[in-house]
Amino acid sequence: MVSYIIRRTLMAIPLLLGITILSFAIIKAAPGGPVSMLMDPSMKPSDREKFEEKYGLNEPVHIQYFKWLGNMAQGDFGNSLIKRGVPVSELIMNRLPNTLLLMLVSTILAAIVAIPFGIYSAMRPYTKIDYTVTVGSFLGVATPNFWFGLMLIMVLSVNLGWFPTGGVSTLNAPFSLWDRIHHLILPAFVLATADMAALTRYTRSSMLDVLKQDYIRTAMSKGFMEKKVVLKHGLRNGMIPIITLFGLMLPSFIGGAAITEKIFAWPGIGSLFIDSAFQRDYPVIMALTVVSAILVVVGNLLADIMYAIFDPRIEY
Amino acid sequence: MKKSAWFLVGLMLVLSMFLAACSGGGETTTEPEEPAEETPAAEEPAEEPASNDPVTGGDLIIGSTGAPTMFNTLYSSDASSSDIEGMIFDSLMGSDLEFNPVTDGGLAETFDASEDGKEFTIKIVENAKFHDGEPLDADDVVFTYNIPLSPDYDGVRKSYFENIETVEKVDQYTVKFTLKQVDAQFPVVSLGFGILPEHILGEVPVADMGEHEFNTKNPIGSGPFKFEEWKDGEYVKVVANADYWDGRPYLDSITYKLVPDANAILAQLQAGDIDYYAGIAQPDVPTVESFADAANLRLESGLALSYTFLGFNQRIEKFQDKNVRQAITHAIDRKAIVENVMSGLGEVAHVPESPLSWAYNPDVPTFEYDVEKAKQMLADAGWTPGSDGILEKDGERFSVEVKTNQGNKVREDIVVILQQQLKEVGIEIKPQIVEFSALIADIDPGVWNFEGIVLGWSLGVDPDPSGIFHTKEIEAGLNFTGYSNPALDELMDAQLQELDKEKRKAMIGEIQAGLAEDQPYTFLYYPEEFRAVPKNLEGYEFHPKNQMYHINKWWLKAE
Amino acid sequence: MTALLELKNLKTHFQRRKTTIPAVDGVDLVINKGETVALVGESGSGKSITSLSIMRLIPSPPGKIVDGEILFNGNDLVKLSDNEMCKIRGNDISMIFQEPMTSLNPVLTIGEQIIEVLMYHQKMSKNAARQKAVEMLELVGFSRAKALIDDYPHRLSGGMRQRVMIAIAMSCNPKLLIADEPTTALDVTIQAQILDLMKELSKKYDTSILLITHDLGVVSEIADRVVVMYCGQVVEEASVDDLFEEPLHPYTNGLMGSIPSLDGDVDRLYSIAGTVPPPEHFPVGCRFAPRCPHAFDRCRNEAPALQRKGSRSVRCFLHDDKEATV
Amino acid sequence: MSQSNVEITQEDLQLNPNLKDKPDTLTRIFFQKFMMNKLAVIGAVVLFIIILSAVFAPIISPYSFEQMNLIDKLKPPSSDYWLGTDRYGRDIFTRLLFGGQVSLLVGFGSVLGALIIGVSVGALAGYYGGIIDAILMRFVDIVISIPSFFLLITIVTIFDPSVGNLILIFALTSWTSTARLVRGEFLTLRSREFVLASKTIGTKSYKIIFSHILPNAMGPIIVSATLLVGSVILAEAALSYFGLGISPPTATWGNMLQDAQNYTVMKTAPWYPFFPGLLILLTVLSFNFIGDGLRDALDPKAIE
Amino acid sequence: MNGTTIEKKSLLKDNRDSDYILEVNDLKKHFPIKAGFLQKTVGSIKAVDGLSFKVKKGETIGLVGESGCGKSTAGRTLIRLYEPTSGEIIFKGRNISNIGEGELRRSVRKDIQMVFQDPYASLNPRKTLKSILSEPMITHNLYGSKERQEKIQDLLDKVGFNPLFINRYPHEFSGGQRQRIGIARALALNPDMIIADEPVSALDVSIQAQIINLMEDLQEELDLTYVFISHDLSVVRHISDRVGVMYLGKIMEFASKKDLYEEPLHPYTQALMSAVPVPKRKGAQARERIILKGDLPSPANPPQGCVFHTRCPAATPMCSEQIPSFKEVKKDHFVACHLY
Repeated sequence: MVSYIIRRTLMAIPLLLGITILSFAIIKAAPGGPVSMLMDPSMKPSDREKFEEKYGLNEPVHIQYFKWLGNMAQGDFGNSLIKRGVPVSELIMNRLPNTLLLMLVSTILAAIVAIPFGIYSAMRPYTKIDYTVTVGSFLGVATPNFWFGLMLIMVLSVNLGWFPTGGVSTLNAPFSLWDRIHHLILPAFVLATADMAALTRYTRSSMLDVLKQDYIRTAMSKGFMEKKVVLKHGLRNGMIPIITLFGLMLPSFIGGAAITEKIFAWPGIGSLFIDSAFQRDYPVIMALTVVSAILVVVGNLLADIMYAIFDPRIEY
Repeated sequence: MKKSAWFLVGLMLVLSMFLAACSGGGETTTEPEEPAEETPAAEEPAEEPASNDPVTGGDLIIGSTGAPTMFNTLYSSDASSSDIEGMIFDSLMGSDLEFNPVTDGGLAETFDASEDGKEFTIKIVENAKFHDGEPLDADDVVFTYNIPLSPDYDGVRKSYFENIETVEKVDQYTVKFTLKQVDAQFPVVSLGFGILPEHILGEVPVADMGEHEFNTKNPIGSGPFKFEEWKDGEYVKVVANADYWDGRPYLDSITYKLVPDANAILAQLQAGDIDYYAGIAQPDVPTVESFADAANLRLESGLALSYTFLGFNQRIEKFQDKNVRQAITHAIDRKAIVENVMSGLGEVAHVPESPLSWAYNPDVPTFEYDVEKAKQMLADAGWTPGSDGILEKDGERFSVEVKTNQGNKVREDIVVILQQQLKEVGIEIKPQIVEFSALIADIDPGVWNFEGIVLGWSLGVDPDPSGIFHTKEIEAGLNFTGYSNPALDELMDAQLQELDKEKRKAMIGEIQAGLAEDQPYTFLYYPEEFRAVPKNLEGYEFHPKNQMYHINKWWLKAE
Repeated sequence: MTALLELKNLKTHFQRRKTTIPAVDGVDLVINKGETVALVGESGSGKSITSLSIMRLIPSPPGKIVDGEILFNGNDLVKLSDNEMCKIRGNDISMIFQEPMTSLNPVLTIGEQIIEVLMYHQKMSKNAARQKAVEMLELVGFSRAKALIDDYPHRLSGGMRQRVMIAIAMSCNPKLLIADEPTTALDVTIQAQILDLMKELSKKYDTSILLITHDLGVVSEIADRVVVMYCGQVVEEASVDDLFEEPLHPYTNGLMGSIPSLDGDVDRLYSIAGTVPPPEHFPVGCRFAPRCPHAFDRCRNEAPALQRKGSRSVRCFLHDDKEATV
Repeated sequence: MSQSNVEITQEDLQLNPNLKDKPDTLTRIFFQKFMMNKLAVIGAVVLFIIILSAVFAPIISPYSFEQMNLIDKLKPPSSDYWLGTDRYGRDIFTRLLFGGQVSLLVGFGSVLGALIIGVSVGALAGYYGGIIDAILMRFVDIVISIPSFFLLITIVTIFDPSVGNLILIFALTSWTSTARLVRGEFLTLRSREFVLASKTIGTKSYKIIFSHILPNAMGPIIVSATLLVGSVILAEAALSYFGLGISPPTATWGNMLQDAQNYTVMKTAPWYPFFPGLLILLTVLSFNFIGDGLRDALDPKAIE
Repeated sequence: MNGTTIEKKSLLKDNRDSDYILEVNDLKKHFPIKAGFLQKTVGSIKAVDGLSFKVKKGETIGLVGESGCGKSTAGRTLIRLYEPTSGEIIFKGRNISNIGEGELRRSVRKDIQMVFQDPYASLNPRKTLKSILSEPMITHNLYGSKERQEKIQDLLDKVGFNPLFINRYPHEFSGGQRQRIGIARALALNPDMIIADEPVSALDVSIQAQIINLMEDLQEELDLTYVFISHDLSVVRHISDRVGVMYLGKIMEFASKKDLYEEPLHPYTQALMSAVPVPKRKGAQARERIILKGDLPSPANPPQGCVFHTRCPAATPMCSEQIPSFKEVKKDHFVACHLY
């Protein structure tokens, strides 16, 4: 297993290279630059050049890339061009936990709701309950996040005062676990709606497949009640593709959360990316791309490992 | 009154532009702006004590859609940073509500200009201390001003110091600035920067100063508030400096809260999670008014020191004709725009200067809304309606792509309304909403990739218009429309050398009239700005350029 | 001989859209204690549905037992509640299936899959069940049962898995083992092993077997009695010797003629014309009539009943007493 | 067909009774299965109405989509303005119809583009396998690994967000799942016996790809395309939230919703955000339902 | 290193006459096992590992063996659906084992056809019978459209299928009917030889007989040569003239039907035969069973020496060391076993 993980990690290197090359090219092709974002309009062209020179922005793109790559290989993502002097790694590390927390909670939330519904739907396909679950889950997909988020804030936070309007914790208040949870609920819920839907559908179809399998019939023939058969024999098999889905969802976390993070003033890396993209803060954009690519790789790897754990047929 | 970072707000470009703009906010902080100049009249502003005795205590949460970048006035260039820098740092000079540079807001105790206008001697207060307890003296001032003079300086503010020949220490509390040439703008433009502690940064090479962690981790100034914490993406917190030389500020702390979504910020305002917010978009004013009472807020308002315009790229042949430009202005119902886009909260503009300015000239040629006249003028210029109703001349359709920056709802709305209005006279407008960086790149010198553009200028306190309309600014400056009028160029050069305020006012008035006649832009309107403040906030004064004006005098009345 | 299981006029119908499909249409069947009965028929004859009906494992909807009785030790299984039926399944009646590769749960160890039955039906402790599971595995021929018990099914070949299935099925000493095509998916050499094992075990535990197969070779190896099904009905029933000696029903006859022999040569195989009709198109009269070389008018219009002929029965007008006298 | 001389004999009928029926064509089977899924049918009907009204927008709509009436700003639904007016006093109903044209065009156009790229890449990789497969799939991995939303934003800033560019951008960012899907289908289908049979006949590769494999892979492709249309419409709305969608005054549901996404509007004129939101919801919902229905109806197992 | 190779001469010695339509010499098909990012080959599955036999024109060669013995791979390699790893396939005097795809299409594809096992999978579900049957002719540009029409009718007639149904889709027919269509398609190009890969094993017994009879009739009528691959010893016995028994990619025994079935020499053949359950009449003497232990070893890692020695009841130490040669122990009766 260890050697498999090492091998997979090595295999990810060309992938990462490809991703960074492509991203670098795209980012550099975008018009504007940090200079135009940062600079005072009264600045002279010579002053701009000085800035660009300092950060190597006037060099040919491929040189810039290799320099960046060289630094990155040594674990140095450089400093932000906008928040000058702040290491990119620090910016990301400040926010990554927030995003991961939000993601984790929303995913768990989604799973807690979706998996039982999905299973139930699969046990009673084409019944009223199944249809209700189906409609409900698709509603989750079809509602634009930004609209839903603001509606919840307006109704639940502003009008009813049940939840805080945003942020990770109450300002100027001592740390309290409940306070953190209280702040998490709404954004996690908004984020979970779409995942919930996808997860319900996947669980349903996966379980539908599994419930048709011979070993389910075998288990039934042993005399177990349907519920036990579904939960003991069906679920573990049905979960295998779902686990893969979790792994694949991991990278979408950063991007998917951007809107929610913005609306709920949640300081995560999604909003950091959006800001950086608009500000052309190249080192931050690139670092986040690398982070997300690594998340992709890690996600796939995790999925595979989980797969191996859940499915004894897979061995590495 | 403490801070002079206020005029820096005006000087800021862009970063905050997107962020604030994205909020659908107004334009106060969202536009490129021009340097300003003012005579160094040291006028004592009236500082009336409030009728009730101020009480100490209370925390204020200020909302912002923009996030700060760093806290060092020599390097940062966005409004949010500036807001916070103003609380942490002291500058030499302050400002009053009429935009006069005054010693009162700053460390300067006296301010003396030499006869030839090239030397300034400033005596600073003797009891100023940095937050770490070290005294602030002339050495710190000299140190601070020598940073941008260094050839290693790579910050964004270099041009503000180019005219300084030397900065010298006269005695422990006196410094002397010597200029290369006479510059009416100097006290305004150059004396508003925060004084940095030499004992901390003295050993740091200037080349490394921009990235030094002092700027982001541990800024130490001498201002009324001490930096406490910056949580990226969440808030910046400052607490009262009990040892402040001008007396402890009344508020215990100020939390500058970052809420990137403008709608969310209104929700937070209503829910009471934010006490103070200055970026209310004009269309949202009635909404905020409606819940202000319940949320314990009141609205402070005043004209903003800015204007919004429709600019024409005068490298394009049809825009080189003054009559065409005037006709376009005739065809635009600016009142309707103010009424509908701004909820009526603004004034129609005719010149590139705010009515708030002492140099504002109300007596200029105006081009009122008159469709028929516009049609006539266009016809006179050779433009005749084509088969689809769009004007044509020599086979060219009168079709203009009008760009504006994405994220600013008001400007997007303006473009849409312009399209509708100009259709009346047979001009086709193709709106194009461009992401901000890309738009800035489009107006970069040498690029000039636009036909028409809707933007706003946030004005400096000095009324000098040459930064935007002088011919010499075409090549590398801010005159991106390529407007050129040699007669006005001369006037613009001359007024900068004129130290007599009245004479200068007359000259600038003449320039304004000329610009109004030439219509290099269609000047659209001056917006009115609204700020939501706690109902019980006392000591607040509306300063168009500085939302944190006199923040050390703010206090919360017990209810 | 006492009947262990008796099917009386069992009808299991399926509902597909608006049509009713009589997959099992009035089957009578008796299995005595200790007896091995083979249920033979081609695909679509309803033999598997019959076995699933006995287990009450018909997917419902769309399937439903609409009529008849399934008497097991005198109790009608059709009338039992789901709960009561659960106590019988895997305990008194157990079943093995055609596809050993897919019949075992891939994510559970072999041991777990045996142990769970023992713990559930026999209320054994985990340790005792494990002990018993090892014994069962040894019984079905695994020498390394102790190691194997913690292994997963995918490590085993098809033949070995079928042995595991048998171990599971036999672990509660069932009175009846239903084996649905247990060797069809296996190679001949493996099939021989499995058949031997089944014979041995049924003898040892006095377990009755209902063997479902389409392979007459297998039938002659193992069965005591044979029931031939066609189109959801029993067409012939006889002891294995009688049947191979003299098949009465033309279908049985045709089936036997269709199989190429391993010993002797025939120039040309006998073949039954046409195909098995799908249930929605069962003919009015004798369901085999359209394919039957001996069919006459009555066959096409009237459905024959299953008639006893001494120790055997047959559903054919050729052997109808009335007809014979004509 | 000229087999008038051939008839179904009585014997044929007796031996093969299923031939009696009028045969179920594939299309009929498909329809029957599809009709069984009630949600899918509802989705199809709703979508049909939406598409029709978008197509005939100029005929149906009472106003022109850019016609402003600044006096009638944010009016609630009335007989003059069936669904009320927006911030410029434009008729929301009219704009929804025209916005539908653009939103649907973007949806369908992008998906068509994504299909063309995805099917080509997937087919090549799946059919030829080996090194071609390895290279193409690594490329797909790369594109997938770049967070798509960031990719969108970055590309949108390079190109201007016009309808055409937006279609291009969505196509360029959403073909990867199709490519993977098609590759998977091709991998299975290329070793299916009917493909082998075709090879033994000597059929050329391109013909095998287009005439044998692709039609059989169409089911999953159509299903995924259907679902993709919905997600593109949503993505356009999300881009609009960042102000990167199609610029006004061209209406799309996305930019209408974004325009209405304003504290003031949501408080004072809640019908404005409601209607574009509802249409996005209905459309995406319909596409999902239809996709679900198609998944069942096009399942090849249903045919065999 | 391989017995079959050594004894090739003996197999080929009798006559290189023209009445052999197909000669297979030491044919191997190894599937690489690939792993890793660069898809490096880390091993191989020796699905077919040294196959040699000859087929006379008009005869039927049976290939029997249990699953995994490589018989289907052998069939597909013969017709070049798989590229042979090594060895020769001489068809009508010409080595077709390594000619290019274009050449193959022009000159060989028409002459060798294949019938597949699964009548459900071997017909494209989205094509009508007509287009399924006309595809071969269109591909090879045979006949005009009218003749094609007639030819299709003729084909259907040959396989006992009512031509009225040519516009219907495969799913409307039963397995037996589809297999007839599969045969008709194989006949469309008037091939000399048909490789039938388990053509009846997916069919019901009664249908199986129909198809076997049909194939025999067609062979007679059209002078076809069959390579008939099956796991069913009885069926192979019925239809074949000569039979090869395969085990782990190799032929263990090859002889005429009579010799092989009446006097099997190889222990594997003997065991195989004895394992088949046979419907027997009352009183028929019970045959003696040889029950083989264990399972088929993995073809990726076949046993040393004789590949069968792990399960062979008669194995000697030598068997695990030396590969037995494939020798003619009686006239036209070849065996690979150290016992002989």
